[in-house]
Amino acid sequence: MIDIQISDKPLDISSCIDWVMSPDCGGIDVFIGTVRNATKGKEVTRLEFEAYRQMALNEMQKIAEQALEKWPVQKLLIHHRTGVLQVGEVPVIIAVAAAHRAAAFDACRYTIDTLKETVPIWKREVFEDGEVWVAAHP
Amino acid sequence: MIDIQISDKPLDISSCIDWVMSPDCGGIDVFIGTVRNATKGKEVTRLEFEAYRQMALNEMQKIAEQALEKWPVQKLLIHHRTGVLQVGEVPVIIAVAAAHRAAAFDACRYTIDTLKETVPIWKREVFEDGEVWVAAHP
Amino acid sequence: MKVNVLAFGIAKEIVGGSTVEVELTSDATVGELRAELEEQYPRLAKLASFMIAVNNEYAVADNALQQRDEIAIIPPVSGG
Amino acid sequence: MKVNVLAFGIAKEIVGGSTVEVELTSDATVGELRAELEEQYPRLAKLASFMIAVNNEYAVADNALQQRDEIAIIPPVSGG
Repeated sequence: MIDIQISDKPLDISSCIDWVMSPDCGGIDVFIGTVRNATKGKEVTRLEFEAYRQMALNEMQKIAEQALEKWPVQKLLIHHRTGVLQVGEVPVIIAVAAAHRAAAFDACRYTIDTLKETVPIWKREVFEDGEVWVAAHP
Repeated sequence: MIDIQISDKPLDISSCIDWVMSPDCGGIDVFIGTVRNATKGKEVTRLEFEAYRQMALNEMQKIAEQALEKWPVQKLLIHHRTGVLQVGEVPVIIAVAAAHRAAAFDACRYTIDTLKETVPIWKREVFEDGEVWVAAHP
Repeated sequence: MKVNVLAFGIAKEIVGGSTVEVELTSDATVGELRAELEEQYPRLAKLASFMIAVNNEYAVADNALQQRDEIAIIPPVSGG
Repeated sequence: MKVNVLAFGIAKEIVGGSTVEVELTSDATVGELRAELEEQYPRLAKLASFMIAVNNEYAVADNALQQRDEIAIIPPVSGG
């Protein structure tokens, strides 16, 4: 089972974990991205996330389906936040439940690694003295 | 920072995640063990966990310290439950926060893998028609 | 033909809006669109990379474009 | 000397209690304790493995034992 969401409201970690928990699973791996207070030593004021919404949902669905093909995983959830986030807030939650932990770890890590490469979502870091679209320039 | 606990009360996933979250971390990996309803196709009624308490705390502390030496990780938490657990309950939570996700994943996986090899805690699976200490026999 | 191209992230700033109209030949490909965009907006060529998506899928240079396609400029992604 | 040995998990069932008293020579090692335990409780030798812990640390066969040490039989662990 797969649950993919993009939301401009705060993500709810507990309800994500509740969704993946099931009596035939023994291991759950959860990745939670959080907004750091600094990048390369420079203080971050806030982050802004923009998504190409329908394509981003499609690409996340593809990643989830690939993960379910590659590993024996029962449930995989991806929730991504958009809009303005303050330091400490959560842009992304990935939760994976499997009968055995190795599959949960592998699938969770694959999902976040691939999401960061292919899903059309963009992050702008805002500093005291300016802002930058992350990864835009070489 | 390290937080190690053994408790005979239900573990609180949210408070574990809250404890590791910090503004200088960008990635949190959480492993949650849950009691499966079956082992090798046989229905499990409940699990019972017994710990050699002080030694188990010491061994978990060692693992956490090793993980903090091996990877750039800010916070690592291990909470382990003892006593009688029903299907779906949580015997173990490991939560790791790091500036970057790779370290969080590596340290979390190392911690659960090593915990299962070295920490003196024992699990008895109870079935309809008997019970077995897991891993006791070849 | 004229196509409307969606722009996101830094591409929105470079083209000066969330869509940009581009004039192409009627049998134009994704590669020709890229070339046209880079000519009109040289800052696009200075990005680490950019992709074109057609109907919500990443497209390659050979892909033909139709006027009614949903076309988008995808600058380097940075979600998660 | 007589030492009290803690037993956990399946070892508790094998020795019939959470501690067992074992009579050893005064300069006995962990290896000698293991041999004595296996002789008195042959089911211990049939486990996948078992370790001896001394003062909350895994011990090896050469380690000498003192009467006041906290000694424990550690059958195969299965936490997590």
